[in-house]
Parts: sequence; C-alpha cells; structure tokens
Amino acid sequence: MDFDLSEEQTMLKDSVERLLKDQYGFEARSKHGTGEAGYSDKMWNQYAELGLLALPFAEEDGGIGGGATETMIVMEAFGGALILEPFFASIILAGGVLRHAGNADQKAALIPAMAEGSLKMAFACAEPQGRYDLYDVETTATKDGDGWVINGKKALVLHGDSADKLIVSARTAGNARDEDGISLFIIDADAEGVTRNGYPTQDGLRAAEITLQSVKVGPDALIGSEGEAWPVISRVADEAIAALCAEAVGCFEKMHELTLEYLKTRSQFGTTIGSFQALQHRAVDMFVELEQSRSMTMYASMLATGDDAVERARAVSAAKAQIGESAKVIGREAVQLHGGVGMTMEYAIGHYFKRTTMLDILFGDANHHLKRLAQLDGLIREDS
Amino acid sequence: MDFDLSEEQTMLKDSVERLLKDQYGFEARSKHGTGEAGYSDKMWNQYAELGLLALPFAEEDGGIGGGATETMIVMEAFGGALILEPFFASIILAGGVLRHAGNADQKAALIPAMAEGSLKMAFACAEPQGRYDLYDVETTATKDGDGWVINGKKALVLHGDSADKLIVSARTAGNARDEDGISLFIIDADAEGVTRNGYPTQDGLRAAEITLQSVKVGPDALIGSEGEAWPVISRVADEAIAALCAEAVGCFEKMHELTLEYLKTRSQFGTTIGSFQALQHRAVDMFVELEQSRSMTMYASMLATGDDAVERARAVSAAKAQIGESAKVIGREAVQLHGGVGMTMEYAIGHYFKRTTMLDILFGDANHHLKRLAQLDGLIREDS
Amino acid sequence: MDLRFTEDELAFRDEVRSFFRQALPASIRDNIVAGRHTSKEELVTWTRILHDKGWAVPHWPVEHGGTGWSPVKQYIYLEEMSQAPAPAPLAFGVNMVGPVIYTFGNEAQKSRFLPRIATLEDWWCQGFSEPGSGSDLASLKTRAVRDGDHYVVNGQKTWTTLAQHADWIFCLVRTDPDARKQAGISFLLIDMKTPGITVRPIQTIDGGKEVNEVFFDDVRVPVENLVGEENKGWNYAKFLLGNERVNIARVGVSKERIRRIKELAALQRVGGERMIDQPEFREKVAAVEVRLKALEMTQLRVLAGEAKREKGTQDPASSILKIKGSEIQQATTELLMDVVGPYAMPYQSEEAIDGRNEPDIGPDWASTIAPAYFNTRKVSIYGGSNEIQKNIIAKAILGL
Amino acid sequence: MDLRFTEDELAFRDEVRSFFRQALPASIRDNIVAGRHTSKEELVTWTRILHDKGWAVPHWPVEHGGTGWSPVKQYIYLEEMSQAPAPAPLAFGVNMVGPVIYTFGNEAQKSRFLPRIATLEDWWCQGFSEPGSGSDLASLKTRAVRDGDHYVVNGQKTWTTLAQHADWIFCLVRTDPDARKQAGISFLLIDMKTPGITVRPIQTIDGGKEVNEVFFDDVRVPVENLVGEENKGWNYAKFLLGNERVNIARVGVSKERIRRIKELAALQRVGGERMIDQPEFREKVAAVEVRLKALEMTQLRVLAGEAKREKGTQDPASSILKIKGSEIQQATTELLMDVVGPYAMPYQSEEAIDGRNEPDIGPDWASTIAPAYFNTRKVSIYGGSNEIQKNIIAKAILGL
Repeated sequence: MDFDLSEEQTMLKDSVERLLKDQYGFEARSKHGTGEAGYSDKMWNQYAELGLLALPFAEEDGGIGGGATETMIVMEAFGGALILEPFFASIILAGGVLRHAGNADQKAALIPAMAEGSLKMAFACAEPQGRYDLYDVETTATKDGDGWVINGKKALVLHGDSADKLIVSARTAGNARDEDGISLFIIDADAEGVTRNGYPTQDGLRAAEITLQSVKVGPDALIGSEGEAWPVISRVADEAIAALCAEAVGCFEKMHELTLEYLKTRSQFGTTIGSFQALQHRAVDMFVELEQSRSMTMYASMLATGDDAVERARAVSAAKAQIGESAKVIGREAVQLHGGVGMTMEYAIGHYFKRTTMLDILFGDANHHLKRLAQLDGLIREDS
Repeated sequence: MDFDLSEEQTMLKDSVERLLKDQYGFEARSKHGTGEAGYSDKMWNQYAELGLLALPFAEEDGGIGGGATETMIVMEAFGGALILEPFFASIILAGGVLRHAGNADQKAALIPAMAEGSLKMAFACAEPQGRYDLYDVETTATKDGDGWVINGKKALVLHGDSADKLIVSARTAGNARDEDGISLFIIDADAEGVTRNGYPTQDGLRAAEITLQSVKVGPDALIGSEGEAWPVISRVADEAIAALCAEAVGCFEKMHELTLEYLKTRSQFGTTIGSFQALQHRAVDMFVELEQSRSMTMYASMLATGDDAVERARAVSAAKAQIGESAKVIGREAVQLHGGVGMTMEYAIGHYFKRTTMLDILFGDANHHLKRLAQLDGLIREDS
Repeated sequence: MDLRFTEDELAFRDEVRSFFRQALPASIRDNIVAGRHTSKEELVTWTRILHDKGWAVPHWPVEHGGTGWSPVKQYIYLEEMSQAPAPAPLAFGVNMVGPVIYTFGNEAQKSRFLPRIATLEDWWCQGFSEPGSGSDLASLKTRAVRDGDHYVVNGQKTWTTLAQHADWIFCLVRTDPDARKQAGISFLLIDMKTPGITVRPIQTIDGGKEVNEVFFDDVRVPVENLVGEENKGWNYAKFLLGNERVNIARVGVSKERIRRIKELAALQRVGGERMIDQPEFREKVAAVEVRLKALEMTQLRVLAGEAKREKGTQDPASSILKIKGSEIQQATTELLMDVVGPYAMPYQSEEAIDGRNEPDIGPDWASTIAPAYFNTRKVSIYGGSNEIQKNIIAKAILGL
Repeated sequence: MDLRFTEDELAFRDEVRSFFRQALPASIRDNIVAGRHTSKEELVTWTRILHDKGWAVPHWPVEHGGTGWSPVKQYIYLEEMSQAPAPAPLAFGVNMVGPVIYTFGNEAQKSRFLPRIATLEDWWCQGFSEPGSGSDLASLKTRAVRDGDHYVVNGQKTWTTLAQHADWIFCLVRTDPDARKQAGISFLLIDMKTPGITVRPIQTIDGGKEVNEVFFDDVRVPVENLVGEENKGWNYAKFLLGNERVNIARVGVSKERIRRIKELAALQRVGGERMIDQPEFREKVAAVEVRLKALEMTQLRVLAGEAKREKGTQDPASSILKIKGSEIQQATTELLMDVVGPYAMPYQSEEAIDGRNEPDIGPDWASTIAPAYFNTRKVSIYGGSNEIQKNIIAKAILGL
C-alpha cells in the first residue's frame, strides 16, 4: 500500500497544473469557450504537446502507457481549471473503446492521430429512452453485404458536434434492454445519414443529439466482436466514471479553496465572515466531503482497471455515489457561503457548482449508483 | 380556522400542568417508578380526581366528552413530565376501542370504573410476527357454543402486566394478514389460560408478552361485530398515534428547554457554551423541529377523529413520520449539546431521549409511516 | 381550537378558485407550469385582471384598495393563486414599498403612488443591497446629500431584481455619515428615468438576467420623495423586511411543484418501470410533503398570531418560515433533478426555444429544470440569509 | 501510488485471520456478535492469549514487547481483530498510558509498569475529565500538593470508564495553581488501592454502569509516580489524546456491524417480505457502506502520512476520522434500530438474561440493540467532541 506519486507522476502533475495555471484562469477560460466548437484548439494542441492526449494509450499503439493514477492526476487538474476541451469525450471515452476493443488496424489508424491532436472522436453510447442504462440500445445495425446499415438516435453525445469520428453502439441482435447483441461501430461524423444537433450543456461544455438514418458502414467499422460489446462498454464506462470522480475532486478542491478565500476576505458586521463559528463548521463540512471524495476516487481509480467486472462495478458505483452526494453538499455550501455573488456567472464558484452538478449526472447520478451498488450486495459482505 | 384554546381547555391545561409540576418532578418520578406496577397508583387516583381518566369518554357513558384537542393537551403535559402511568394504554387505547365499538352494556360495565380509576385495561393488538401491521393476527378465536376459545400470542402489550382486563384481537376468519375476519374480545387478565410475562421497557414504562391458551370467553366478550374489527382497530390506532405525537411534543418542548438552560449555564473556555454560534444554530435546529412537530400534531389531532379513513391515515402517518424524524434530530442534539451528562441516568435529558426514541417506535416508526403515506399517494395530489 | 376552514372560508376558497380558473389566461398559466419566466406584459395583463376584480392588493387598507379580508382569507387567496398557478403580483410594489408608503408616507405620496402600484402602471424595484453590504445591510454606503430641494445620490445598489423593467426604485441611502450605522439611513423613492442612473444586468447561474446592478451618479431626487423622516429609514426597512419574511415560505409554490414532480415522474421510466411507481422515489417525495404540511401549519399559526401582535412588529418565529420554506423549495428542485435525469444537461435558453422551430432537446418539459435547481439556491441567501434567520431565532426567541 | 495490499501484507492478513479464528474462544466471540459486554475475565484471558503469541502490544517499541510491524500491518491487525470479532485490548493501558510511559517515563517506571500493562496484570483507567471541565479539559481543578516524597491529591474525576476493575489510574492534576491554565498540570500514576480513593458508578442511559466518578480525598502518591517533569503534564496529555484520535474511526467495528445488520435484516420480515430484500433498506445500508469505505481510505491515507510526520505530532486531518467515524458508528446503530423494529422496546439487562431460564422477549438478538443505539451517542462526545474536532480543523487546516 503506497499513496505516494512516483517521480514521473509528480512531474506530470506539476506540468499540467502549470500549463493550466498559466493559460486557463477564469478570464482565459471565458475566451476559450467563445469559439464555435466551444473550446480552444490551441489548448488542445498544447495538451498534445505535453503528451496528455497520448497518456492512456499503450506505448506500442503510439501512446505513453499511463495508468489509472496518471489519468486521475490529469482529470483532477482539468477539474480544477474547468477545462472545456473534449479530453474526457475523446481520449477517455472513445479512446477507451479503442484501447480495450480496437483491432491492430483500427489502433494504428486512429490512436497516433488522436495522440497528436489531429483527430477527435466521440462515443455515442446513450439513447433518449435509456436514461443511465447504456444497454438500453434501440439503434439497429442490420447486415448489408459485408457491412451494416445503422438506424437510430443517440443522445447526449459529449462533444459529438465537433468530433471527426463517432463510435456508435447499435443492436445487431436481441431486444432493446438486453446486454447481449450490442455491437460498436466507427463512423465518420459527416457520413451520409448522420445528422448532428449540437448544443451547449449547462456547464458550458458541448454535446449533441445524433440521428443515424441508413448510415452505411463497411466491415472494418466493427470494433470487437459482433454482438459482444457490452463488456467493453461497461468497462469503458467504469473507467470513465473513475475519471469523472477525479475531475470532480479537482473541482471540489478549487471550490473549497475559493470559499476559504472568500471567508477570509469578505467582511460583514465589522469582521471577516470566516470568524463566525457556524460558518467555520460548514467550511469544515466541505473539507470533510472533499477528503472523503478524494479517498473514494483513489479507491475507484485503483479498482476501475481491474478485470473482475462485479468488483469494478461496486467500486465505481460507490465512488460515484460519494461524489454525487459530495457535489450536493459542497455545491450547496460553497454557493451559500459566497452569498449573492455565488449566484452569478461573474464569479468562478457558480461555474464550478454547475459543472459538479453535471458531473453527478454524467454516467449515472448518486441515486442510480447507490441502487446499482445495493443490487450488487454492497461493499461489505460475508465474504469480503 | 382557530388556534386558540377555549377557556375550559386553558383551565384543563393549567390544572394538569400544575399537578405534574407539583408532583412529577424528576426526583418524584424516580420514586413513582419503584413500585411493582412501575407507576404510581396515587397519581392515578389524582388523574381520576382531576377528571382526566373520564376525559375522552362521552358524557352519556359516564365521561366528560373531551375531544381531540383535550386529549392533545393532556398528552402533551404527560409527555413533558414523562409520566409512567397507563393513561395511554388504558384510556386512549382500550378506552378508544370501547368508545368506538363497545355496546351499551359493555360501556356501562366498564367506562365508569375506568373513569373513576378503579379499572385498568390494556389493548393486546400486536403479535410477535406482525411488526407494525396490526392486521397480522394469527391468534384465533374459535366458536365454542355461545362463546369462543382463544389461542395465540400477543406482543408488547403496553401495561399489559398490571391491567385488570384485556381487549384482544383474534382471528375468527380469513388468513393471517387479511384485514377481514378479525374480532375483538374482552377478557379478564387473570382468566384461565392467560399467561402474562411483564417487563420494563427501555423508557422505564412497562409492557407484557401475553400467551392465550384455550381461553374461554362468553358471547358478551365480543366487542363490535364478528370479523369486522379492522376498521375499529385502525381507527383507534390512528387516534392513538395523534395522542403519541402530542406526548412527543411535550417531551420535545422539555428537551429544548433543558438544553437551552444547559447552554446558558454550562461554562467552558471561560464563557457559557450558549455563546458559541455553532451551538446556537443547533439549538435553533431543535427549536424548528419542535415547532414543525407541534404543527403536525395539531394537524393530526384535527384529522384523526375524522370519518374518512384514508384522509385520517394520511394525516396521522405524516405526523408520525415528522415526529419520528424530529425525535432523531432533537434527541441527537439534546444529548450532544449536554455532552457527557446527557449520557447518564442522573440527568433528565437522557430519559426524554429514551422515551422519544420509543415514541418513534410505538405504532410504527417514521419509515413505516412514510411508506404508508407514499402508498396512499401522499398529502398533495391532483385532487387535493 | 379548530383548524378546519369555516364554511365561509371554504366558500371563499371556491370563489377564488373558480375566478382564477376562469380569468387566468391559459398562456400565462402554461408558462408557469413549464417553469418559465412570466414576461412584463403578462404580469401587467394579470395585475389588471385582478385590479378589475378588486383583488390586486387585498391585504392593503380598504381605503387604498384593500379588501378587508381576514388573514386566513388572504392566505387562502395567495395559496390559490400559487396553485392556479398564476403569477404573483409584483412584490416590490404591492408587498414592499406599498405598505411602507401607506404606513409611513405622507398624503401626497399615498395618492400619487398607491393607485399606480395597484395597477402596475409603475413597476417598482428594490435598492437595498450593495456590493459590500450583503447580510450586513446597515453597512450600506450609497450617499444622499441635501442640496436645496433635492438630495444628490451617489453610489451603487446590487441584486436589483427586474430593474430593467422598472419605473421607480425605493432606496436606502445614507443621509448622515456620522451617525451610528443604522441611525443615518433614509428611505428614498427615485424615478428610474432620472439622469445619472445606469442599470447593468448581472447574469446568474441559471442563465437568467433578472438581477442588476444600479449605479447612481449625481442623481438628483426631489426631497418630496423622502418617505417619513430623514435618518429614520432603517425602521421602515425593518418593517418592510418583516413583511417579506411572512410571504417567503412559498407553501403554495412548493405544493404546485410537488404536483408537477408527481406528474413528470409518471412520464419518466427508470429501468423499465415508471419512476412514480418506485417506492424509494415515492418515499422521498412523501418526506418532502410531510415537511411542507408542517410548514403550512406553522405558517397558519404565525398568521393567527399576527392578529394579536402589535401592528408592524414581527413574530421572530416567522424566521422558521424563511428557513424551512427555502429548504423545501430547494428540496423540490432536487427532486425535479432526480426525475429529469440526464436531460437536465442541455442548456436551452427560453429565447432560443422561442426562436426555433425544431423540437426541444429531450422531453419538452426538461429544459427549465436545471436552471430552476441552480436558481433556487438563492432562496436561502436573499431576504436575510438562513444564517441570519438562525441568529435572529437564537437571540430573539431562545435568548442565547 | 498503489493502494492494494502487497503480497506480504496479504499473507500477513491471512496469518492474523487464521490465528484469531483458531485462538479466540468462541464464547468471547459470540458475546461480541450479540452486542454484549466483554467481562474483565474474558478480556484478561484474551490479552494473555495475545501476549503468548507476542501480539499484545504490537505498536509498542520492540524493546518493550512490540512487533516492529509497519503501520499498514498494524492497521490490518486491528481491522482483523474488530472483524473476528475479538475484544480490543484495554486501551487505557496499551494505547494510552503505555505509550506515555515508554515515551516520557523514566527507566524505573518503564520496567515496573510496561510488562504488567502488556499482560493486563494491571488494569488501568483514565483520570482526565472532571465534572466542570468537559471539552475544556485544561480547566481541571484536581490539586496535587507536594509534601515531602509525596503528592497529596484532592479532587474529583469523572467519566472514568471501567474504574471499578482498575488497579491503577493515570491522572492529570494541577500542581501549580498560579500558572496559566495548561502550564500547571502534571501527569501522575496512582494506585487505586491508596487510601482516600472512592469510586462511584454512574448509570448510563443504555443501562450500563461502566463509567464512574472517582473521588480523591488526601490521597498520598509517591513522587516517583510522576511521569516526566512536573507541570509538563499537558504535553503528555496532548500526545495521548492524539493517539486516541487515530484509533477512534473504528472502521472494523462498523464493518462488522454492517455485516450483522445484513444478517439480521435477512431474518426480519416486513409486510411479508424480508427486510434485506427491500430496495429502500438496501440503499440505506449501501449509503452507509460508501461513507465507511471512504473513511477507511481516508484512514489509510492518514496512516501513510503518519510515517512522514515528526514523532509525536498529530495530523489534524485525523479529526476527520473522529467526526466521520463517530457519525458512521451512530448510523449503524440507527440501521439496527430500523431492523429490530418494535422489539427494541423491552429492557432486558445482561444480568437479567443471564440469570433466567425463560427465552428472551422477542428475537434473542434484539435486547442489545436499543442500548447500543443509546450508548453510541457518546462517540461524538468523548475523546474531544465533534464540535471540538471541527474547531481543530477550522483552525489548524483551514486557517480560519
């Protein structure tokens, strides 16, 4: 058991934090968000230069071979800066599918381009009727010669509007909510039959509703084995959840810091409000939540890459439930302790509140994950 | 709409509070509890003299004809003094059955004796396997000539050990958890075949497990119609819950008062602990819970005597859920703010904590009643 | 004690309910049900309808257009209005400055302002908070210096809701900088068209632009617009804030929202079953309903007590209404978030939706929910934060 | 970073687990599972078993009988012990006065006391709190006046747990009444058989009589029983209390209790179904499990940090362990109350149950649950109340 970062990990952490400190302050972020894509291509290239976009990919695929800890470090830093770029959507999600299920040709064709920043992908795994159940797939892929024809609607595709390619889940067999019979396909984002309706999300990022109408793909579009995508999707989702938890911890840390700063400088009734014991205790509540969330994120990061799907599910659901709960407490207290300014777009704290609220929702809110954990008999069992 | 007490009600309140203030202080209470019955017969006689034991009974039956408000007043005062006598068990519960379902002969035979204090009854309505479901009746009453033979086990019969007579629910038809087919019988507590195992409860009151083995009763033992007791039981239980809520409010008020007193006098770090803002705010939380509980108790008292069983159930379940929740908050804060002395039997606060914990349990805890309310579609509906 | 409504009160409720059902324009109602903002035009329309009925300012003295209803009837009226649901009359006029004017204003002010408040010919806004003041309202810095028949006002107000529509603003200004904090403050009525006033919108986290900063740069205000006595403004402000606290429980609004939650949860499917059929969800809603019913009864108890209190004084127990009322409002928006799930995410401003032909992203009821959740954080901040309310209870009721 | 246990640590865990399984007397284990108290005889028996194995005081320096285990192994050992479940060694000796003696005591004290602590030949109790002192420990009033080779002690201690069994008590006493609060305090070891000591039991709300008042009436204590320097006792006390805070999370105890909750909920039927099968109940338990897992990881992080801290200093983050640990312990007893339902009500003392032949009232596992619920309120009070812990975090970590 060892909580220390290696020398390389410490360097990674320092370099990404330095980049964001220099170029991703509150003002700078507003500017980064004004372009059509909703984020900064310049920053994206800098992430590439720093090797961040190559980080999770294996060295033999053109990546750097970083593990769960490296992802955690980067996502936490990104959370602290509220970055707008599609790192999560492209590298963690779509990249995760490639890592776990792409064949050699697919990896060779895509990963180097992703790592150098020239290719962005999105993962269209959710559907409008499915809520948080990624096996609820009504989109169909029908055999058509060597290839397939895909029809259906995908929902809330993160950064789906600016992606160059999409990975789409579609049903090649079975019924709407079966885990069996789902397949994954790579399609060009501007292929015929693809309609993308992009929009901003509450936190200032982007997503898209995507309609697929008779989209034809060749045999090389299939990722992994036909009808057997569920273990891949579920594994990628579990890893993604661990990454979201780390992002949330980055946000929480910053929210706590901003709130402390405010308590120490804001003056009321002739004294700084941080001298009021009732407010001190609530700042402590925030701190405790932050530390508990950090602990659970470490736990989830450690287990999310494991091979036991049930153990993995328990760990990430527990972590996501903790994060969702902490997001409520920390968001509530941070805004309340800021008073009126916490309600405005002109202060950073409100932006963090909105992002963490969305982080609770992404890939399942606290209720969803508590239910999932409970169905899996919880963390503590006779045999545990 | 009128929240004021009438002149008579104010007098009732004053007189019962005066009696308890004079004779039911913390020291006196300890003495009252030392007798074999676990309470004071002397106090019981004084309640009778004050007319309290006659209060809820109709005037034509030898009572005083008090309503829900009168019961609320008395129960609240009793709660404030943590009385040990079987007012709830005998007058509210068993008395309630007589009021609602007793025939003229039964009323004439029993009510005047109860009102003057010479007869105590208990209501054996729960069974070991039934948890909070009073329709879960496995005790059977089998026809035997004109009368019946009763066999079974009754659980947690409040003050069942010192009662002179018992009202017992038993099944004359149907299956264990049917609402139909339950009947009520009056039996002598020392009838052949009745075994009473009396014991103290956590709050210093008394209850008994009662075994009925071939207990023979005559035709005049039946209260109400054969097999149709459920509406009676459920009505008596709903009224009883309103009374328990009032008792809880009496406790809460006293807990709040004792805690304030402690905060104002206990000195730490060179000042009274009541000057610490974090503790002030928690005293406020207690106060808010107290007032919310008081409000819900008024609401439940008003509706518990209504004829619409569903409306009644919603109101009392809502009130009991509120009381249970408040009992947790107020109990927790009261003990915590008292510190170590809150953990001892030598201070009053711990006794209140124990009683209110039991009040949450009696006739269904907060979980049970929230579930019941949710099943009845809640308080706010399209038609409400 | 009898907590039931009397026959007369029940008849009154039916009368109000059926009037609202018949008189409230459907488009206004539907907007509210959908969680969207009421426009200025809609509020004026609705206020005029109420005024024609004689119900625009029911709680005012009869001589100024009030109805003479008992507190219970006033409560029933407001409850029915929130549950219609109809827009609430503009509080800055009818609940805030109106009562200050008829209680402390002179005859000229009464006859000049009150009728135009009742009809919403004058749209009022509130100039109390300042960037530095927050919960410590009395630390305000905006100065008014007497210059002949005018005060010259300089300074800045903030959190001024709907100032963009306003014809008038009522302001607390410092007229005696040497007096003790609360003692040197006056209550001024200022025409928003006066030169030197600038309004700057503040964008809030729900995407709205309803609050503003208002800057005063050598703004000349006739002395006749001073309410009551110079340097006594703090008393009038306390009176006003006290009135605000009673209405802030928003029981009717929360009731209406719980109905909405149940309606939407019946449309939403989770894991193949309707959300409304899940016992966990039902119990979560029921728990909020219990707290809300308790609050409603507490509100009625405070109201009943009002009648017996000295005019213009405030039951400190009304702080409970603020605390619990805001907590429950927040709890209802959390439940809405639970219901909507992932489709809380798309950001679709009302303007964007109005301007396009395509359907909404996600269910057509989803777009207002996250903004409502964000926006409702404010209810425990404004009107005296919940921490201030707890301080009030601790001091005034508990004697700590 | 690697949060998994190493192969070596896993092997150690298996070794400890299998030793406990084999060596722990079943009757002692069963008593704990049932939520009953461990008797003095049982604890002595168990301590001797551990001592024979060389594991009675694993965290002590090797020269005094410690094992030299890493902090992680010590943690595994304690975890396995709570989950066996086995009784914890008497903390007053092995965790409190023992470390004070080997850190600050002289050689004579070390050789006299430490071996008898390890074997529980000496039963120690703690004389810190006084009726007036509470969270403000340094305000203590018990006096020790030097008289030749003795101190003469007068005063009163309270909340002295298990003093009825004690051979020795370690006390904070005031030796310099004129010094600043913390400065005039000394740390004395007192033989409980010394004339002038009276022990009076305090009955607690769970029905127990484990805490006591201890009165000192001209009690003569040899000066050789002073630990360290006169008037420096406050430092030793802070050191001791710091050690207390790390162990106070009680992760293993809460884990064991959650297993018990699930076991009992499988026996209990509600409305015709098993309680463990109700989604609402399962989710309530899961929510506590999540908080507990987070606490466990936080505890491990604090432990890992310990190794790098200056010896004898305390990570203020350990206050989190106290706060969350006590909240979770309380939450588990609330869940037990939910499970047992109405049969929480009968009061059946352990003595009463031991002395009778009839079966228990209700299920045979029910009688200890309400007492545990009542008793567990204390965990947020003792060892520095949670309010004090929050003050510590606010000051030492947040800089407020």
